[in-house]
Amino acid sequence: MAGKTKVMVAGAAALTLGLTAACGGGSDKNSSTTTNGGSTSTFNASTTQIVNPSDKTGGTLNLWSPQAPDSLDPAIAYYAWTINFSRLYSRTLMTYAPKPGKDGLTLVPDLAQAAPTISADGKTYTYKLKSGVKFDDGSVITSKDIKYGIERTFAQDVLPNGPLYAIQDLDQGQHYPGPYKDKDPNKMGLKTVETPDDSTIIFHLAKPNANFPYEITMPIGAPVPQKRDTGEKYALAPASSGPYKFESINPDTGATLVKNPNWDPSTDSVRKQLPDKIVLTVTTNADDMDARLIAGTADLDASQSGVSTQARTQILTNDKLKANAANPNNGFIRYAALAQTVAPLDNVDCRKAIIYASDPTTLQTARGGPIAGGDIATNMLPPNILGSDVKYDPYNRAQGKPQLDLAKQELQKCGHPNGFSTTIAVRNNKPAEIATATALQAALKPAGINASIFQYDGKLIGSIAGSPATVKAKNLGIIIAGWGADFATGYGYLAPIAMGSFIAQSGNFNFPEINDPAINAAFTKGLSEQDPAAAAQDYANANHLVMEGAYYLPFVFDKALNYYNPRLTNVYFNQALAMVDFSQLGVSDGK
Amino acid sequence: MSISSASIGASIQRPFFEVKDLNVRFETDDGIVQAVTGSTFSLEKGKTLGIVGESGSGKSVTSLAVLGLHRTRSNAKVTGEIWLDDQELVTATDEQVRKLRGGKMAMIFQDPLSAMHPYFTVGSQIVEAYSVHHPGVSKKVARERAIDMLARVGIPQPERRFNDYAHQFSGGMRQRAMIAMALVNDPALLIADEPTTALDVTVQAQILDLIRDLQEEFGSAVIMITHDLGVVAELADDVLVMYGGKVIEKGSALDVFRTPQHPYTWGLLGSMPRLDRDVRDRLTPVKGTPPSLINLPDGCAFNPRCPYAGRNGRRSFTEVPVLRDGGPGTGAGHLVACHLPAEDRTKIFQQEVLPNL
Amino acid sequence: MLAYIIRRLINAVVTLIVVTFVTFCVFFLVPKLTGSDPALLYVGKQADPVALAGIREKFGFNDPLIVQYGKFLKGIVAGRDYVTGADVTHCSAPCLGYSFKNSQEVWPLLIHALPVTFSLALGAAVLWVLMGVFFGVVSALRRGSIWDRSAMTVALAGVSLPIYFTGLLSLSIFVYWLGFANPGYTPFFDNPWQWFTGLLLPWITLAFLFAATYARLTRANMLETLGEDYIRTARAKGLRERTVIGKHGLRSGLTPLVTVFGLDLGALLGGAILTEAVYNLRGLGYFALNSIRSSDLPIILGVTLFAAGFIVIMNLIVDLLYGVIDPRVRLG
Amino acid sequence: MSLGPEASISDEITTPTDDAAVERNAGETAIAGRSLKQIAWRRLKKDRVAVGGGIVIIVLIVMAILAPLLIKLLGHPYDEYHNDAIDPTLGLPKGSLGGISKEFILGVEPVNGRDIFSRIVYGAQTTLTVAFLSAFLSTILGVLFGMTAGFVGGWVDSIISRIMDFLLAFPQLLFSIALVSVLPPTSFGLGPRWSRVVVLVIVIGFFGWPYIGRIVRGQTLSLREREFVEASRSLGARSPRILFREMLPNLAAPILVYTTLIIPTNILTEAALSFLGVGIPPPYPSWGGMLSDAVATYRYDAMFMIIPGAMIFITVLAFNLFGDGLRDALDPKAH
Repeated sequence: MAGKTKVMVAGAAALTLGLTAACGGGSDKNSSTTTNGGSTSTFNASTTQIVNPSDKTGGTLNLWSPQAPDSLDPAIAYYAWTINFSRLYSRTLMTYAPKPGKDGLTLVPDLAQAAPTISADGKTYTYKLKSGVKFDDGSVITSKDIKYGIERTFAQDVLPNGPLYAIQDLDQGQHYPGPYKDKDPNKMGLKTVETPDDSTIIFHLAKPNANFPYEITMPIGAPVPQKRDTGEKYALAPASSGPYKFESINPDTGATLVKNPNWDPSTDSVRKQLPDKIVLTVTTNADDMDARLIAGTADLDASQSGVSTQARTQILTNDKLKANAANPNNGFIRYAALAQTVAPLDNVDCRKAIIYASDPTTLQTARGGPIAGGDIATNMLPPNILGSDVKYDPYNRAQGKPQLDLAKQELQKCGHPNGFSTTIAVRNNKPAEIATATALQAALKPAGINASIFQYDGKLIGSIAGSPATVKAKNLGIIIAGWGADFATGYGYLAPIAMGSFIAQSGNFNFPEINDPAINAAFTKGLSEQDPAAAAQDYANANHLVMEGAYYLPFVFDKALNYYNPRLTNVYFNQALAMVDFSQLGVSDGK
Repeated sequence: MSISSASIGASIQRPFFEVKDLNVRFETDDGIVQAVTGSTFSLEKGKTLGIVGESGSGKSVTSLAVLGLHRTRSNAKVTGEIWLDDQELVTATDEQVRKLRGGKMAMIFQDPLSAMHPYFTVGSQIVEAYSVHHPGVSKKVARERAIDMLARVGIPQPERRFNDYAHQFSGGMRQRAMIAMALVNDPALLIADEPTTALDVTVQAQILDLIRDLQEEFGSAVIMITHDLGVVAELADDVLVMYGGKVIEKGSALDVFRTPQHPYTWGLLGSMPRLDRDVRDRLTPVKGTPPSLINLPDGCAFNPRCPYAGRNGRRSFTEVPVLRDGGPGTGAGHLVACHLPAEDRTKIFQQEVLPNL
Repeated sequence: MLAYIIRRLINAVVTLIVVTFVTFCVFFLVPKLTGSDPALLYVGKQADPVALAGIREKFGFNDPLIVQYGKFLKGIVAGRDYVTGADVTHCSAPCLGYSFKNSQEVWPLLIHALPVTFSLALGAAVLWVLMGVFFGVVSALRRGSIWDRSAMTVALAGVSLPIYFTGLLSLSIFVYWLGFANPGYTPFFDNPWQWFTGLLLPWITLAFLFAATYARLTRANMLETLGEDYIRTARAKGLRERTVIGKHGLRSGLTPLVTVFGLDLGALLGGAILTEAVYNLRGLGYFALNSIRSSDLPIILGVTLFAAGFIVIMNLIVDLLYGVIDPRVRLG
Repeated sequence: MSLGPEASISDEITTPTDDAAVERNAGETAIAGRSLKQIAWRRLKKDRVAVGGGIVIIVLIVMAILAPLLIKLLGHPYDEYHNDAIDPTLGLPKGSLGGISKEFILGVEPVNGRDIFSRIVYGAQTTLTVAFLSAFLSTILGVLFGMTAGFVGGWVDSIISRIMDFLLAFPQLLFSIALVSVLPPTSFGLGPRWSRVVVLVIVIGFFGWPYIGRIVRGQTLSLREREFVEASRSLGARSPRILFREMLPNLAAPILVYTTLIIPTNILTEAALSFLGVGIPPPYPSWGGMLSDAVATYRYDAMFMIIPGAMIFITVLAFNLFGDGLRDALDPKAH
């Protein structure tokens, strides 16, 4: 079973394998600069270079977030920013290189001595661990700690909501219940992972999967010492293998990290240990957080979800502030899925009518406009994915206006010349999605398409929009959603939302229930290609087929406008993490 | 006859208490309420004046005017003269009047339950009344005085009752406590506003006896306000009958009861239950309702209810009768405000009213 | 007296049980009626069948409603263990449930939120009582004057203003225009001055609303009291006007306020939802709102119980207090 | 006062179970009958402030009823987007004062450029409908239960009184938010807008009835002992007849006053629920919802906050003024 991709709650975890340099903000040429400690920053500078490079130590890094972390437990952490944050206290076998641009997409050894040895059939991965790497309590990190960490993700009843990659790749029919119900006295009962000695770990896959190294680079691959595991309460005191360890944690209000004395920089070529202390403050007041960022009493929005509307205005209208901001593409597309199980959207022309009738600009504005929302999306592959082509615009959306005459023609073709009625399903906890739903509703009206809006509890997406039966029963013809891949390959991004084998009875994300043999074949072919460029061609092909089938109405290639305190050092946008890399940050004034 | 009204006998010496041409009016959103118009009377020490009338006739307003209790109401306007022991009260300062209140002149209110503060003990309220007029007196002395007063008005176990609240007293006891509070400073003028209305008959008699005894003991002048002529008959030396804010008949108790002059007074007498009357006889109440003080009837205020109003042509409906001597057959100082000729009144009373009383 | 208190306490407990039962029923039945599964709320979007079964077992969602409710009640008294296989999560008494969203027991979570709501409510209460009583009394004494009219106009405007509007207005004026710091909560013992300054704006905004009501109420009560016979008696005794108003008038004019104040404070202690929402204060009300938005039932139940508890307790206190301040009231 | 959003639970109107004013008032009504109505009407007409409030209320009602016409004359459809009126980068209205112009007389909403004027007008529809109907529901329930409790007495009275106490001890706003948020968006065969209106009416109306119920119960208790009731009972009248023919007319004045005074509270509650995101669903306008939307932009587009806020304020104030005037007019003791 292929990697399950997620609809992000907060931001993106776009782990890019490809070679494309996703360079955001290309449309915003400006000359605003700011000077800090001799180096200069310009708008979007951090997306292409390291801003304020420095090795100065000391001080406190003040991270703020308008949203609590989903969990600090590595088995659960799935928000893009908590994955990024976890790198401060959790190491994995491999991790992303701390470099701007496409270099940041490559995996470099972390706990492992080197890249894994892969068997000829591509099914066995063998990693050798560095020696002398310790947890914060001084105990040595062994391969069993890594295996135990992976086993924990199997205990879905105790630790739900985390990535399921380990189960999908490694269970292989064992029905391993997780370590808490493991009959093995050492709790090492997962058969597909071997730890012949303390420094070797071997993974046996059922079939080749080039994504596997990336999957266990997520925090699920972090070591967890069994003797310190407290089940679901582990999130309140996770062990540290990284440069920082927790001094205190309150899941709702934040956490304080201090230097981990047992972290040895000579074993870690990736992370820095510059500030003495890192404080994560969870606030309920996003406006206050933005005000603090601008005032300099907060350093960075850890959620990287973009500043609020008011601060956006303030930043964009002030060149000085703008110089410390960036809006890179975050690998998400916001779109409406057109469910072909719901009449009359079973008819491709009716779906096309919706696409033509929609107003690209109002949808873009509803998402936050060109800078904070994103560029008008023209197709279903985001720009940072190999095979994407933003110029591919089959429905002529980039010009920004609705095309009512074309919509009417399509309606004629589909046998509803006077329009029809349908329902827009939207999560009630996403103001921007609700805004796009109402914008779409308003745009469809002149074409005679009467859409009513159905709001549902966002937490129930898996059983409402994600349940084909519910979609059909409630006539949810149009489903507003957003998508960011865990792995930014064409397969990783598009297959879960366009390939027939991904249709599930609950938790489905292939909302339109696309099961087109031609599309399925394109994905299968792409997965088997050894040459990335050839694979990219297959995915481009799949993208074309998806667009021709009018299953999706893309809104924007998502962007988020973020601001950082000019005193921060080593600020850069990591394309794999899809945000500023926290592990490199320091403060220039030592406070 | 003890009436020494200022209109008769221009003595240089003022009576102990005298009210001259008292007017009280209130401005309300619904119009001007002319509560008392041109009220004039006087009273000597040791004597009792009964003021009789229905509710809204101005009797209570008059007594409150005497105590200066309209001063706190911004919409009240009081004119005329009020003399107490050679001191004029209408023009006196607030502070002067306040010092007299509760001291030289005191008042017993109608409903002692609502007239006593529910949250303070009865004793403390009496102490308060004493202390304010005896600054410098210790709490202990004040307390002893209060207990002494409670004992004198006939409250058993005064020491214990001192700490009770008004609601813990029975009706009669409460009225006694009220009287104790009024008398605690030996007032020279005591105004009792319907002191027995809320009480049952046996207690009524006890309270009246008490007031009479205390008056003899303290030698106070007493104004007894009531709508009950029986009470007046029992206590009063002089009687004042008020209607629609005006004095309509005034005279010694003896005269007013023997030869009442005003048809309204006849009505009042007719509505008074008497022990010597046959129970089968029906009481004859005064027909109709009291007039609105905002909108008094033209002419004689009593005309809508007066069975004899038509006897003078339109006069009763156009001309306000003045208070003047009752004419032949009445005692000295017996005054009445009625358009009926004196002879007619005598005749009507003798022939039509008296037999039914 | 003791018997009375015991009887009232029993009453209070019964009320709280009914409150929880109603809340419990609604939030367990409504998802059933609308065809969704409470277990889904815990596992989130993945809806993994293993996880779902585990959650159902753990929470006892398979039990009948009354059994679930019984377990909930028992948890409050004796604590509760959530068991799946060998994994046991203990929730010690008083256990209001366990929020699996962030792996925390509800009770300490709410206790943690209490100081914020307490600070907000009590600080505002002091302000509004002082302001309300002052303006109410002065208006009553100068009835019809310019002072009275303007105070009552402001008060009427005050009761007509929604707090989320005044809150936003105050923020735009004081924080964004005049540049005061954004309101926020600092624990009193961490820094009393910050505690004070951080809550000043919420206090004033909240107090303004209540002060308006209290001014109207005080004025009405005082006017009624000043018209009472015993005030006339007090004057007739020759008491100074100061004593008449200050002692006899206030004593009975303000006594009814005790009831209202008790109820208002009780309601507010359960969470000043709107104020906390506008100023982003993390009190009980904020918690409640958040848990409602994320359908975190254990917390919703907990906050409802807390809120009802405060109202019931304040009611009891008010009644007991009345027995002391109003001699006419006999408890028993 | 219903679930008065974070307002004092008891304004003057909640105390009067034992308020002499009302008792006397009812007594007056009993005696004076029709004439009190005339007196009250005369007083009300003289009360300029109350008349002002009444006029504002009438204007609002007319505005709500004529909404489609007004929009045709002065505005744009409430759900029509006007992208050209919005600065695309910032999402804020072009021009000063939130885009107020001849075209858009109250400006446009940020982000989508919808006509604020038409959204205010349509918002009045929902606000007034919810406020009136929920007050009506509270009154019906309150009168029904209050009169039953007061008239029948005994265990019926204790049960109803207990229920009223219980409801008053209930964290109502909290519960309403929770309840409304879990209810399905469409029900009763109505569209999303009106089905939510019905839900709001039921929730607000339901939590409001104990306030009226307590007052009516107290009134009924005192009326029950009055002569005219005794008289009709002794003449053999049956209970329902006594209740509806003899007592109800005498309760009319206080019921009218408290119904009027519960309306502004209901407006505030409806707006609060909309503000907290459980009111009328988009794209249908509601004042509270607009205020809630304004939270995102009020520093740079203050008008979008001020206009709906001021509308709520003016409407509530008008009802309060009118209600106060009505109470004063019907309560002779106030003078």
